[in-house]
Amino acid sequence: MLTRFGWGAALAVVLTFLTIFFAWPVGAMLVRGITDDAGNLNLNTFGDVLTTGRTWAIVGHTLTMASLGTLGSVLFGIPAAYILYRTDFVGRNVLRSVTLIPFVLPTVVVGVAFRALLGTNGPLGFLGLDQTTWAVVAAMVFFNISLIARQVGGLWQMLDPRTVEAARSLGASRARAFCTITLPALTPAIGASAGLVFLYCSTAYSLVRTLGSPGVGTLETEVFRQTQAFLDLRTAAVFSALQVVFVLASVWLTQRLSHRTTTALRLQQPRRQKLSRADWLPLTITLFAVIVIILWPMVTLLERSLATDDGYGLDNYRLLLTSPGTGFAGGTTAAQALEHSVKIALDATVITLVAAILLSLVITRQVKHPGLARGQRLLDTFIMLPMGVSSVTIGFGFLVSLHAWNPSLSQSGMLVPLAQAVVALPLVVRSLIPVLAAVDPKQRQAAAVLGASPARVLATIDGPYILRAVGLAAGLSFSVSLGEFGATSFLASPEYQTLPIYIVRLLGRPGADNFGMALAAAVVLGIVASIALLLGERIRPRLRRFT
Amino acid sequence: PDATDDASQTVTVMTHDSFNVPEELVTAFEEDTGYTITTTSPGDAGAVLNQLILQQDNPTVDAVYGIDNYSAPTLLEENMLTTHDVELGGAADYTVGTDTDGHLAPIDRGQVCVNMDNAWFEDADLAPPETLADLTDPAYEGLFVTTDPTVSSPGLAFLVATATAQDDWQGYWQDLLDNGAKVASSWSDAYYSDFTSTSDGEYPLVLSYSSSPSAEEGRTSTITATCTDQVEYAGVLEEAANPEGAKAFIEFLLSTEFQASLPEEMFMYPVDDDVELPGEWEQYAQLADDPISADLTVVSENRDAWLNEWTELYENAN
Amino acid sequence: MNAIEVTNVHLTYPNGNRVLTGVDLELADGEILGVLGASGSGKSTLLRVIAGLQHPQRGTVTIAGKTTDDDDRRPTPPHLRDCTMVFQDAQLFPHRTVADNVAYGLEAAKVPAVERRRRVADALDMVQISELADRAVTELSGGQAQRVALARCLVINPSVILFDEPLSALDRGLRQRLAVDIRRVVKETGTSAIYVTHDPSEASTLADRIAVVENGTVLDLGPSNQLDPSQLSDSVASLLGDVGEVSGVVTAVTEDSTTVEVVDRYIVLAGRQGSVGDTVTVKLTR
Amino acid sequence: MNAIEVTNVHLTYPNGNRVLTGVDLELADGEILGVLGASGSGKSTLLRVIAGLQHPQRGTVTIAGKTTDDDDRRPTPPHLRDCTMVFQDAQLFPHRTVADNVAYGLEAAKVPAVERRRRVADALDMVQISELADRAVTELSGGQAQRVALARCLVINPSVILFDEPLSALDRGLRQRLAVDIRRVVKETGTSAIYVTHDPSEASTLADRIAVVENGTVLDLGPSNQLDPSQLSDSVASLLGDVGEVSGVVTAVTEDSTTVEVVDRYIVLAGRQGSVGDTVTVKLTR
Ligand SMILES: Nc1ncnc2c1ncn2[C@@H]1O[C@H](COP(=O)(O)OP(=O)(O)OP(=O)(O)O)[C@@H](O)[C@H]1O
Ligand SMILES: Nc1ncnc2c1ncn2[C@@H]1O[C@H](COP(=O)(O)OP(=O)(O)OP(=O)(O)O)[C@@H](O)[C@H]1O
Ligand SMILES: Cc1ncc(C[n+]2csc(CCO)c2C)c(N)n1
Ligand SMILES: [Mg+2]
Ligand SMILES: [Mg+2]
Repeated sequence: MLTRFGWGAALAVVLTFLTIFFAWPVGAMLVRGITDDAGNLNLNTFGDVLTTGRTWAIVGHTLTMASLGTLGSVLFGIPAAYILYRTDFVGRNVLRSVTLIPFVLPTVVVGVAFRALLGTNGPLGFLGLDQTTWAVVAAMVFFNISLIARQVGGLWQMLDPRTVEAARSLGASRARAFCTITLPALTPAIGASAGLVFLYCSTAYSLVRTLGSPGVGTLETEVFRQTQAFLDLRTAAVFSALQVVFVLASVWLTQRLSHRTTTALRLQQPRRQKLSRADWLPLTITLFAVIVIILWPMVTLLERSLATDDGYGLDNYRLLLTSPGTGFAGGTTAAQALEHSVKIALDATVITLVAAILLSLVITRQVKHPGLARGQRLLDTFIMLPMGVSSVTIGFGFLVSLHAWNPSLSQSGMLVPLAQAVVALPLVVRSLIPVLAAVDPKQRQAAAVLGASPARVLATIDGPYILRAVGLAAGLSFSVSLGEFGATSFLASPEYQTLPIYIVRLLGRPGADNFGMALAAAVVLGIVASIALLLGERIRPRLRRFT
Repeated sequence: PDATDDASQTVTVMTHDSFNVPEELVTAFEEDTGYTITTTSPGDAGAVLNQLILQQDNPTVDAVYGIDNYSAPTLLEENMLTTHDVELGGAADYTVGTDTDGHLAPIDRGQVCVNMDNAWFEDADLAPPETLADLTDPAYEGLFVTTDPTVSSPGLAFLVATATAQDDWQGYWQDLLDNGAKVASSWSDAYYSDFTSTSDGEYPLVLSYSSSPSAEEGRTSTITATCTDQVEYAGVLEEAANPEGAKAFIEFLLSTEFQASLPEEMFMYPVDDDVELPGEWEQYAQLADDPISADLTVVSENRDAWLNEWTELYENAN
Repeated sequence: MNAIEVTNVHLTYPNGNRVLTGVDLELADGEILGVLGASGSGKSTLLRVIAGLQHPQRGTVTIAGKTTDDDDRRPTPPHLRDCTMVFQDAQLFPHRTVADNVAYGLEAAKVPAVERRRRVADALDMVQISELADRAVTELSGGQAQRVALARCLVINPSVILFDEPLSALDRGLRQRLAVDIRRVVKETGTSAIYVTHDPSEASTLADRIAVVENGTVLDLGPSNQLDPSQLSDSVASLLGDVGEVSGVVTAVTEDSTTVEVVDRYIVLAGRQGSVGDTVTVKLTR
Repeated sequence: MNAIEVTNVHLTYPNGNRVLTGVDLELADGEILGVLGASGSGKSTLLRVIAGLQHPQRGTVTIAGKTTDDDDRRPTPPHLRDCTMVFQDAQLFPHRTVADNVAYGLEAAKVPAVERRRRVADALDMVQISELADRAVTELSGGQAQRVALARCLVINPSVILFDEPLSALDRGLRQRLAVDIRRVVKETGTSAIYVTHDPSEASTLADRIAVVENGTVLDLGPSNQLDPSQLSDSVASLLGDVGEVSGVVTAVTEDSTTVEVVDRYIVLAGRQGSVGDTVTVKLTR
C-alpha cells in the first residue's frame, strides 16, 4: 500500500513539474497557434502550410541532415564507447573528459571554430566543405560522439564479460561475438542515445544557420523565422507540430528497438581490460574521431582565443578578468557570468537529477497491469518532447504562461534553472533507463526474500547502479545546463547573465577584443565543464569493504 | 522612500539585449529619484517587440527601450503605449512620423552601412564601390557579404534600404546574388568569419554599422552611399504600474551623461547633437550626411511581404 | 501450528506453462522437508510461490500462521513473509563483498553493527570461507559463490528457510559436512525448512520427511527413515535411486563399465558384469 | 599426438590469488579425463586457461598439436582454439531462444542453415528438451538451462570439449543417462574431453582417467578402473569418497542418523550405529 502511494507520489511530483514547466508553456503557444483572435479553433493554417512544397522540402532537409548526423555519431561513438569505457590506459580519464567538452560549447562558438577550420583559408579548406551540409553533419558528429560514447559506455562497462567468453569459446571471433552478443545487449542504450542525438540534430539551429549551405533550412530554423521575424504563431505552430511528430516518430522507433531487446543482464562492477593490440580497429576509429573531429576544431578555437595583434598571448584571458568587453563599460564581467552559470547549473542539476531518477524508476518498474505498462511507455515518450520542441517556442511559451501569471517569478531568476532542467531532463532520463532496465529482477527478488523492503531494495540493489549512472548523468546534466543558451536567453535577467549569453553578446559587437574574449570565454566554459564531468565520473559506488 | 510602497519605487524596463549603462549613472539616477531600476531583456529589438505583443493583455513592465525604427510603427499600432510627456529637445528631429501623440522618445541612433577592408582594396589596386548599384558590378563579384534579413536586424535594414532606394529591388537582389554576394546567417558570422579585415574570410565588403570602423582603428571604413538610418526609441506602457518612474527613466536616457555614454556602451550615436563623440568616432565613424531614409509606414506595411519575397528569391537562387 | 501450509496451489507462467496444478503441502514447525523432483518439474517454482516471488492463480499459502496468498487477497510481499530463500543460482549482489552479501539481511533487519559482524563471521566460518570475507563476489569459484548464498540466508534466522539445491556445486566431502551443519543449525534455531535437492542421499541426511514434485503436484513420501521402496512408482524410484530392485537388459559392455537398460533408463555399473544380451539382476544398495 | 598438453602452467589472479602453481597435464587423443577437486581448488581456472579465457603467467598449453600459450608468445584467442567449454553457470545468451543458443557455435562455424537445424534438433533431443526449442532462456529451470549449455557445446564437434560440472543441477536419473550419452557422443566423434565434476561416480562412469586438482597442481590418478585406494592421500580420498576405509569417533547419534568424525571430517550414516564416544570402523563402499 505504502509502496503504491510512494510511486504515485513520485509520479505526481514529476508530472506536476513537467506540466508547469513544459506542457503549459508549450501548450499555450500551440493554442495561440491554432486559434484565431476570437479564441475559436482555426486549423486553416495547417492545411495551407502542409500543402506547400517548401514545407516538405524543409522536412526532407531536416530528416536528411539529422539522419546523417546521427549515423556519424553512432559509427564513431560505439568504438569510442569501447575504448573509453571498457579499456584501461594511461590518460583515459583525460581523453574521456576531452571528448565531452563539445557538449557544453555554445553552438555559435562551434560554428566559428568549424568555419575557421573548414573555411577557404583554414587548414581543412581544401576539402571544400565550408557552408555545405557536410560541414553541418561534421559539427553534429562533433557534438554527439561523446553522447553516444558515454551512454553506451555506461552500460557496456557493466556487462558481464563471461557471456562473451562463452561465445568466444564456441568459436566466435571478436567481431562475431561483438555483433551477436554485445551489440544486442547494448541495443537499448544505442537506441536511446541515437534517438537523443537524432532529436538534437533535427533541432539544431545555430549550426545549420552558421555552417549550412543556404537553402530551405530546417524545421527549427523555420520555427525561428516564423516566430522571430513574422510573429506568425499560427504557421510556427504548424512547424512546431511537425517537430513534435518527428519526436514521436523517433521515440516510437527507438522504443520498439529497445523494447524487443531489453533483457535483464547480469550487470557487474565495471570491468576494464588493458588496451591490447587486438583493439587496433576501435582505437584507430576513436583516435581519428577524437583528433580530427573533436580536437582539431577545439584546438582551432584555442588557437584563435590566444591570437593577439602580435602573435600569441594570454591577452584575451587577461581582458576577461578585467574588462566586460569593448563597448560594455558596466554590466557583467566574464568572471561574474561564469559564477552565475555555475550556480544556475548546480541548481538545475539537482532539479534534473531528482526528476530524472524518479521518472526513470517509474518508467522501468515492472508492472503487471497492461494499462500501467502502456502508461509507462506514454510517459517515456512524453519526456522526450522537450528536446524536439524549439527553444523559441519554449522561451516564448514561458512568457505567455508562467511569466504572465506571475512576473516576479521570472525576475527572481528561479525560472532559469527550472527551464534548464526541463531541457536536460530527457537526456538524463535516457541515460538512466537502459541501466535500470538491465538490472536483473532476480537480484531484487533475492533482496526481498532476505527481508528488504521495497525502499531498501531500491536503495541497496538499484541504488548502486543508479549512483554510477547518476555520476555520469550529473556531469552531463551540469554541462548541458552550463552550455544551455536557447531557453536561458529568454529567461535570464540582464543582471544575472550566464557565460554562454555573455559569449553571444560579445560576438554581437565589433571590436577585436570582443571577438577574442568571446573565444577565450568559450575555452573557459569548456574547461569548467570538463572539470565537472571529470568529477561526475568519480561519483561511483566503491566496492564496500567489510568492517 | 517609503518601504511599504514598493511598486511605485521600482521601475521595470524591458530593453534589448545590448542595453548597457555605466553603474555610476544608474546609482546616481537611483539616488536622485529614489527609484530602483529593474531591467529584463528578451533579445534584440525584434524580440522586444514580439514580447510586448505577446504580453499585450498583461504587460509586466513600466517602460520599454530598444524599439527600432522598423518595429516602431507596429508597436504604435498595438496601442500599448501612452504619452511619455518628456521634453525631447534636439531629439525631436528623430521621432516617428506617425507618432503624433508623443508615444516614442528617440534615445539613440546609428546607421547600417557596407563596410570595407581598406587594405584589401589597396592591395588589389581596385577602387572601392561607392553605391548600392556598384555592388552588382562584375568588378566586385564575390566580394560582398550581407546578412539574412529574416533573422538579422542589419540585414533587415539593408533590405529596407534596397527596397527604398531601388525601383526594382527584386531585380537588384537577383543581380546581387548573381554577382556572388553571400548571405551570412548573422552579423557575427559575416563580420568574424567572412570579412577579410577581421578574420581569415574571403569578403572585403561586409554589411555592418557606421560605428564599426571606430573599433578597427582605421583598417576599415564605411561606404556612405549605402548607409541607412537606425533609431532606437523608448516609451511608457499604457498599463504601467509606475508611469512616473517610467517617465523619469526616459528623462534619464535623454540626460547628457547617458547620451555621452552611448558610443562606448552601446555603439550608437547620441540623439542629442550637443554631446561630443569620442576621439576614434570623430576620426573613423562619422555618420553619413545623407543616408537612405525609408518611409516607416511603407516599411511596416510591407515588411512581411518583402521578407517572404526575399526568402523565395534567395532560396531559388541556390 | 504448521510452519507452512500450501493448499491447492495452481500456477501457470505467463507463457502458458502450467507448472503447479493443485499442490498441497504441510510443513510442521521445526521440520525439514526434503523435496526431490525431475529437472523442470516445478521445484523452484514451488519455492518461489512460497517466498512470494510468484503469485499463484489459485490456492492458499500460509506461513507461520499468517495467510500470505489466498484467492481474493492481495499477496503479502516477499519481505513481509517470515521466510527466506537460497537461490539455485546464488544471485549474489555484485557490488558488495562476500561479507556484505552475508550482512545484507541483517542490515535489512536493523541488527546492530557489532552483533552483525559477529554473526556474519560465524556464518562465513560455518561455510568455510572466512578468508574470503573481503573478496568481490565476482572473484569466487562456483562452489564458493554457492556457499555465500547459503550463509546469507542462514545468518538471518527466519522462521522458514527455503533451500533450492544449495550444495549442488560442492565437492562430495564438503557437501556431506555442510549437509550435517545445515541440519544442525536449522534444528538448533528451531527453524523449519524446505530443502530442494536432486541428491537423494543429501535429502535423507538432511530431511525429516521426503516429498516429490511430479505432474504439477507434491507427493508426500513420509518420514525419510520409513520409506517403503516397494510402494514407489517407477518415476519416483528413479529420483530416489538406489532403492529396491530393478531388472533390465545389458546393452553395452566395455573394459570399464557395463550398461544395463532398465525400464527405458540406464544404470551404469563399474567393471564387467555379463555379456551383451544377458538378463541380469542388479542389486542396488543405498 | 596428444589432444592437450599443459606444461608447468602458473596462474595468479590480479588480486594476488595464486591458483595454479605448476600444472602439468596430458590428454591423449580421444581420451576423457575426469577432474575432481575441492571447491575453490582451481578446476574452473584450469579449464579457462586451456580455453584461452585466462592467460597464464608462465607455462605452455598445446591443443591438438598447436601451441596456444607459451611464455613469450601471444596467446591464441579463444575462437581459434579447437576447443569449446561448457560453463559451470551455463552463461546462456539472454537475447536468444534455446534453439538459437544451441545454434550459436554452428553459425560461427558457418554451417549451412539446413544442416544447422538438423544438428540443433538432434542436440536438443539428446538433452531431452526438444519441446523447449523456442523458449526464451530466461524462462528455463536451472537444470534445463544447464542442458542447453551442454547441447550448445556438444553440437559443434570440436577436437576438445572442456566440461565444467555440466550435470550438477540435474536429478539423479537424468544425470546418469546424460553421463552415458555424453560419453557415447564424445567417443563416437573421437573428441577428447576434460570433464570437471564433483561427483566421483560420474567421473568414473564417464572418464577414462581421473585426475585431482590440489594445491595448485594436477595429480594424475591413472585409469579410472585401476584406482588403488590405498595409495590415495586423505584429501584425495575424501574427494573420491566411498573408497577405502577410514576410522573416526562417533560424535552424535539421533533417531535418524549417526555422525562419525573422521580425520576432522564428517560422514553421515543412516540409522543407529553405536553410542557417543564409541570407536567404530565404517566400511565405505563404492
Ligand atoms: N576472477 C577471479 N579473481 C580472483 N580470484 C578468483 C577469480 N575466480 C576465481 N578465483 C579464486 O580462484 C580459486 C580457484 O577458483 P576456481 O573457480 O578455479 O575453483 P573451482 O575449482 O572451479 O571451484 P568450484 O568447484 O567451487 O567451482 C578460488 O579460490 C577462487 O576464489
Ligand atoms: N519464468 C518462466 N516462465 C515460463 N516458464 C518457466 C519459467 N521458469 C520456469 N519455467 C518452466 O517451468 C517449469 C518448472 O520450472 P522450475 O524452475 O520450477 O523447475 P525445477 O523443478 O526447479 O527444475 P530444476 O531442477 O531443473 O531446477 C519448467 O518446465 C520451466 O521450463
Ligand atoms: C546537433 C547538436 N547541436 C548542439 C548540441 C549541444 N547540446 C548539448 S545538450 C543540448 C540540448 C540543450 O541544450 C544541446 C543542443 C548537440 N548535442 N547536438
Ligand atoms: Mg530449480
Ligand atoms: Mg568451478
